[in-house]
Amino acid sequence: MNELIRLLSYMICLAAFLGLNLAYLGWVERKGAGHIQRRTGPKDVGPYGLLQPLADGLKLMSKQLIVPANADRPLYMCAPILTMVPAVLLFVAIPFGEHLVPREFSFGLLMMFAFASVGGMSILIGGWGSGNKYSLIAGARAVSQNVAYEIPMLITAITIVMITGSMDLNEIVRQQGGYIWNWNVFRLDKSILMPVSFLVFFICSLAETNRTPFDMGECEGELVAGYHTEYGGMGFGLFMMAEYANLVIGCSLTTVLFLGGWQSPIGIFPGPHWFLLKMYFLIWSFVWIRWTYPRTTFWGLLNLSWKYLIPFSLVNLLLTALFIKVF
Amino acid sequence: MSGYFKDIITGLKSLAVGLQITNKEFLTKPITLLYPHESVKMYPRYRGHIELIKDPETGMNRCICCGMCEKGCPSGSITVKSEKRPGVKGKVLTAYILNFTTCSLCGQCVENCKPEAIRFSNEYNLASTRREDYIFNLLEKLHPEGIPEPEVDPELLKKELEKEEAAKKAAAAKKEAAAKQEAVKKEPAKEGGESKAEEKS
Amino acid sequence: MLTLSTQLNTYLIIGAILFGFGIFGLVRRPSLIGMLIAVELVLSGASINFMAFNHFLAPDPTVGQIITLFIMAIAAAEAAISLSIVIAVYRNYKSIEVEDLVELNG
Amino acid sequence: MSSLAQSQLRETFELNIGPQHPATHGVLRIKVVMDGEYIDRAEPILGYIHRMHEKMGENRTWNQFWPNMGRLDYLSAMAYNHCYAGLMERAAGIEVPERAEYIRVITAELNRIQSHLLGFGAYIMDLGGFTPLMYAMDEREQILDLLESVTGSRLTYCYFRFGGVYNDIDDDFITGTRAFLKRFRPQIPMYHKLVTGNAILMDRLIGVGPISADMCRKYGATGPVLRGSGVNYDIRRNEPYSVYPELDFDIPVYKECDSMARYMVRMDEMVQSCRIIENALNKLPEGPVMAEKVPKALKPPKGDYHYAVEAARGTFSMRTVSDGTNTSYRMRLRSPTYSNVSLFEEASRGMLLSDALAFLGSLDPVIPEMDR
Amino acid sequence: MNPSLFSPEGLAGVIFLILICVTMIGAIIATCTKRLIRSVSGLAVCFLGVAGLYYFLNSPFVAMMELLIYVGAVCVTIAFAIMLAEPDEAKLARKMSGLSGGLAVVCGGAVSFALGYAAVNGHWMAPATQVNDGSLKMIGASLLTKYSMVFELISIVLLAAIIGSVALARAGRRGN
Amino acid sequence: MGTESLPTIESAIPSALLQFHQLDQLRMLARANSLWPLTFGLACCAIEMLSSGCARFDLSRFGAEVFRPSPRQSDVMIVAGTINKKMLPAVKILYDQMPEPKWVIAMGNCAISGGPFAYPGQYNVVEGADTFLPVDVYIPGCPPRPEALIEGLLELEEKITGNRRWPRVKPETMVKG
Amino acid sequence: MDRAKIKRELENLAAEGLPAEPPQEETPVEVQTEAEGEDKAKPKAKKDEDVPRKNGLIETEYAKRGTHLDVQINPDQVVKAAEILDAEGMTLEMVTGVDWLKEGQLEVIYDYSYPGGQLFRVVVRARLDRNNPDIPTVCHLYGGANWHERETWEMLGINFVGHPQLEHFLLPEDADFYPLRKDFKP
Repeated sequence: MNELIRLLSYMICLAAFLGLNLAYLGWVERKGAGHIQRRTGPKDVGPYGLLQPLADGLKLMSKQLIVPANADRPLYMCAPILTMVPAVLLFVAIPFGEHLVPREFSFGLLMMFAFASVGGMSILIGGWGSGNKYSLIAGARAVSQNVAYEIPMLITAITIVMITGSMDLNEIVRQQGGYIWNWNVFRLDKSILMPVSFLVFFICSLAETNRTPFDMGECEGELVAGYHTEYGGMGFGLFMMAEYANLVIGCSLTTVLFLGGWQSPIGIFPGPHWFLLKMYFLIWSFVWIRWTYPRTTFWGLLNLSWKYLIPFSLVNLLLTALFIKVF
Repeated sequence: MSGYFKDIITGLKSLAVGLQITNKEFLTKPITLLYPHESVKMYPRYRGHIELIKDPETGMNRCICCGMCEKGCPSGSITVKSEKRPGVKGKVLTAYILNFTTCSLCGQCVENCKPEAIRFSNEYNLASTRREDYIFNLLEKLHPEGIPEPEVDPELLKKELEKEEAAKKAAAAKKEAAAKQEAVKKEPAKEGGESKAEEKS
Repeated sequence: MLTLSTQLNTYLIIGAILFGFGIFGLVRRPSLIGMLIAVELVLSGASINFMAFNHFLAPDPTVGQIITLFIMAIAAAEAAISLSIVIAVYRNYKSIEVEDLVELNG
Repeated sequence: MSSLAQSQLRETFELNIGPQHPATHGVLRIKVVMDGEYIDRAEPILGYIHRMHEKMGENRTWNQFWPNMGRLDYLSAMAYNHCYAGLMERAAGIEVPERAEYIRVITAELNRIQSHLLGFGAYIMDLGGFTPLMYAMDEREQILDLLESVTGSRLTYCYFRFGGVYNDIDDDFITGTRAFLKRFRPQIPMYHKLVTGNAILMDRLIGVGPISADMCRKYGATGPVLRGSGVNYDIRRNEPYSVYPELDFDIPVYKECDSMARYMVRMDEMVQSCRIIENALNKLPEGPVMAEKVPKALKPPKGDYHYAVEAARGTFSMRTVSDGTNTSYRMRLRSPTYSNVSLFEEASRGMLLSDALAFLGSLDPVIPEMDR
Repeated sequence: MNPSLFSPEGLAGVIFLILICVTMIGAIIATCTKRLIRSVSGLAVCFLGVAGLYYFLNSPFVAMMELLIYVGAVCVTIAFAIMLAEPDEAKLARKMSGLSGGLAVVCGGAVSFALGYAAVNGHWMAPATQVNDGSLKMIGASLLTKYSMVFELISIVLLAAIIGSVALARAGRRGN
Repeated sequence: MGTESLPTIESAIPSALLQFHQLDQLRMLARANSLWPLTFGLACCAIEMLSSGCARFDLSRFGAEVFRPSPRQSDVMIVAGTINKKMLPAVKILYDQMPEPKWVIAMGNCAISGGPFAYPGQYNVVEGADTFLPVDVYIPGCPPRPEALIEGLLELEEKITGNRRWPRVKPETMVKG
Repeated sequence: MDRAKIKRELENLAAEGLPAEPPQEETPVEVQTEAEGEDKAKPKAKKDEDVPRKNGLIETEYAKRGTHLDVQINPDQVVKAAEILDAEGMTLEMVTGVDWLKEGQLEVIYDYSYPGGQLFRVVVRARLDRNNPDIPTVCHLYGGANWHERETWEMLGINFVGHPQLEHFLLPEDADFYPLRKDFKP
């Protein structure tokens, strides 16, 4: 029974954390974009525009729901929810602190990838269900991009698994304890390519979350608004929230795998604050990148994956194996 | 192979440079002008919709109702209504209607205005929920508290009255002359003659 | 009812039903892709059986899992191959209906 | 294989881009027949903003046609003003005072910078980067402030008149322009650092949308499109009008023929425009800004007249047929984008959709000017 | 015998029931809908349920792999196939005659009944002696020792599949 | 519709319990502060619309910078430019595709009345967006300054919520000195 | 680009297109140099009567009229003229038309210019019967002519024979009027 109460309280906390994140990451993005672009961003709705997400949320909820005439109704209705579910589910496995993890899974890492791929399927369904050519193309693009970048991402993750010998996220973090050079990014003793490997993983998570410069799924220039072109109101809101949820998860995963999770860089005071600090720094860098670069093309994206990321991650895998065997 | 790595390095470097620039901009202060709270002053030449100029001496408009603005306007946005008042020199402007919704702010009217009676206003932030709000009567806009009556020049009035008298006499004489010919001519012709006389006065 | 998860028969029956659905779809579906979907159902029905026996009866608890993984690999390979077949067939015949493919014979 | 296999091999589908689509800079519609991700045929469909400018030329007096010149290519309205002024001055034989010509050149070149800035920003926005647009628009606002202080409008200028300009420039404008040039010059290297050198952008632009010089000739393409194909043709130099022959500037020409070349031509033209403005400001003579004895109701002699200027997007020329009255008998406007975009259909064949849109952006179309 | 509904075991039982429902509903959608894209969605749902069943069988690794491979790869692949080929759904629906439907019901019913009968009436051997601890270690060890042949076979099959599918797709393109 | 005969929910429940009015106001306030415009530029005014989204004027301060390219996700359609007869059906479709509640702002003289292009005997210009759309706010000018567009948005907010939160600006002219 | 050659060839072309009747007082070739620009009024005075201009070549002064050569030829010769100019590397800037209602004619105007270093502009005109406005297309030579011709067809109703796609372009698809014709009333 205690276990149940613990789980329940975790769920409530997670929901609050998640809700705040999903709402205010949008605000961070708009505000950040504003300041990067020499303007102020949301400002007049509440102090510093802090009530902006609430206004947006309320408005989206009170919008009329239109199902386009040539949409596949059940699929159209299901897709936003299906996108949201795995994204939210994955929060269960993320270790925010040593003891602050809802459920320790011995296959946490694998679970991340498994549920992420479910999210891809729902984007496809949404794109198809809209009954719009743009959505269909964008959905197909988004998913094939996800599939393409899963390869280097998985390989890089496997490197980490080889180093730590575990798929348990908390265990992976635990092994990076001590000082900053124990973090996996700087584990040059395991493979000299580790920083590069971090970069590869970072780029992959950019692509997996469909962020600029890899936002093939919703590239405005070509495909109007991508796979959610036909979604209005809360359907669209859910897609946006799922995007931010995926963003948080991607950054958390990068933090856990490479930046030592809740471990502190100076060896003392490990705790969730470190985790959040690192995660939000990564999220900020996502925002920063989004408002700096133009978008690649679909072929540029596949090129990058096949020409650079996959070779690098493979070489890194081999090197790591070699290092572990030799030393 | 070296080209491969060179590509990567130059590419990453270019990306880093971009990040640097945006970071610098992020840290500088935004240039946004917080419009409803603060605002810029318009340049003297700013072209808002046109308005009549209040003559500082007389407190009236300077329009002589020549209709040049009306004629010159490419899209026919201006309607000048005027009438002749007894004892006032020239015509008196009764309404200067500008349909701002068709105006293109080209300045033909201002340019064509000989007495410099109109100019561009500085109204730059018009917005309303009604379309009719933009059919301005510039005269009313000039005198929001009520259109003042033009001053009556007593001498001119006297002269005009005399003239009118003379005209009436002439008309009466004509009438008599016409009455003589009544046998020949018919009624409508007379009426037409009368209306012509009225128009002339 | 709540202890169903601890009984072998539950799993076996689920597997059987899935298998049955697979066969049903296989017969009923007129198109290649529909048949492919049915085949996936058949395979997963079989996998469930393997896993169930593995859990409840097998002396070596890994054998069933390995066979299931093997089936998964087969299924993935099968899906990839059939995707390319479908594309190739569709390119050439503008149809993926089984009846229209009789021309493959000659 | 049976004979069935040979027929209907290609699988195409139709995509309708526009008339409201972010990539088409307005209301251009492109009917695209796609073969997978490749374009089989991309046919631009115009007319969604056709505003009867040519018909209006026949209905309005010469003077009343002025506002239309600001609304054709609203981004380089000054050049269009210039063309109309030049045309009617040629037709009616009006001599323009030199100061007025200098003012025309200064404002037109400021306008050109403004247009290229927006073109640059909007182009990068097409390619997915929003921030450069904001920076470019910031600089553009400075220019708009300057021009607004002289002309009174921000965009659709109606500043030139037959025989001169509407009103003189003042010292504030001159100092303001100098200050702007000083501020703007270092911005261009910054754009190059932020945008041009960016690996992603180079990947998207280099080698995309090649147009040969001969193709430009066949389609009558002009402006940065032609100069990006290695042809050194600029009306300001080849067919000198106004006081351009007295000013010191270069014509940027790139031989690569791709989108990057066209983009670079625009960027370099901004630098050259800065040079022209500085030069013109230095040479600015004193004197009147309106010719004397310009009749209010212009009645040019019978005949047809032609005048061409270099607008921001290429050669803008007007041909008018006068029958000696105070309205035009026929007013023909030759807009540069019309010809530039007409080669899109042929050039985009076999391109990827994303490349084609990058290519379309590099033509820098302004739709109302195409549709007229 | 029966655990209370609110004990962890009871909740687990409820979840198990839900999973069975999910699997069955998924299977029904997968086989009975007319539009193929819906049946793929159904297939994905069905696999979600099956993955849950695997989890109950104390093999989370296989469950995760089920999600990763079946939902993330196989279903997506099939969906792509549907998108590329776009079968004429209305035509398909018309073609499904009552005869083949009946035949299908008979076939499917017979097979599942036979299997189910065998399952219920089968005299299965004694319970397993060795307990599955659900860790990856055992699988990994046996995959690389006892069943290394299987491991090799998987890799060969996958390699063959990659080469084969590329070749097939290429061959189709050459037709142009 | 027979609503008079049936007791409404409001009347059935004590009004102190359910403050529908206030809820409604909150909803309206949210809507007014999150007006997402449709990316829909037609002509000259579109450039001013773009300008007003940019650094100097910055629509994002009012939460209105989220220019959505898809009508399904936008709340307000800013008709910025001339509508002609060929474009008319497209504008109609776009408007119909927007989910309720939706608003229309006619920006610029062309959108209000056809502007300088509407002369007697013209053949191609639709004389005003309000001939076929329910226009909520008119912003005159050719083109209007970005401030006017902001003013228009504030006007729309006032229309939605019923009161104005922002000060009104009186135009001033720069005095040269 | 050879100016003299172009002039010669166009002259020949215009002369070919002249009707067989004996030449009238005004010679088909009028050469005006800059010095003679003053008395341009004289030949124009003749044209003031509503007599359609005869085929022929006029060398106009650029500073006054904006073109160098102004040649009027028969409608069936425009392709030949385009060939001549194409061979010399000229570009077709625009195609347009004028409706001469009083004379019952439609005029098609081709504006050519030289995109190289030298300044050279040529106008080729052809007059058509208003009731039967057919003229061959030059699309196959100049791709850019496609849109210009299509627009001219749409606006003035000039039928370009052989044009690949004479459909509505700027106007709505159901438009059944030619707005730039002088007798157009909406």
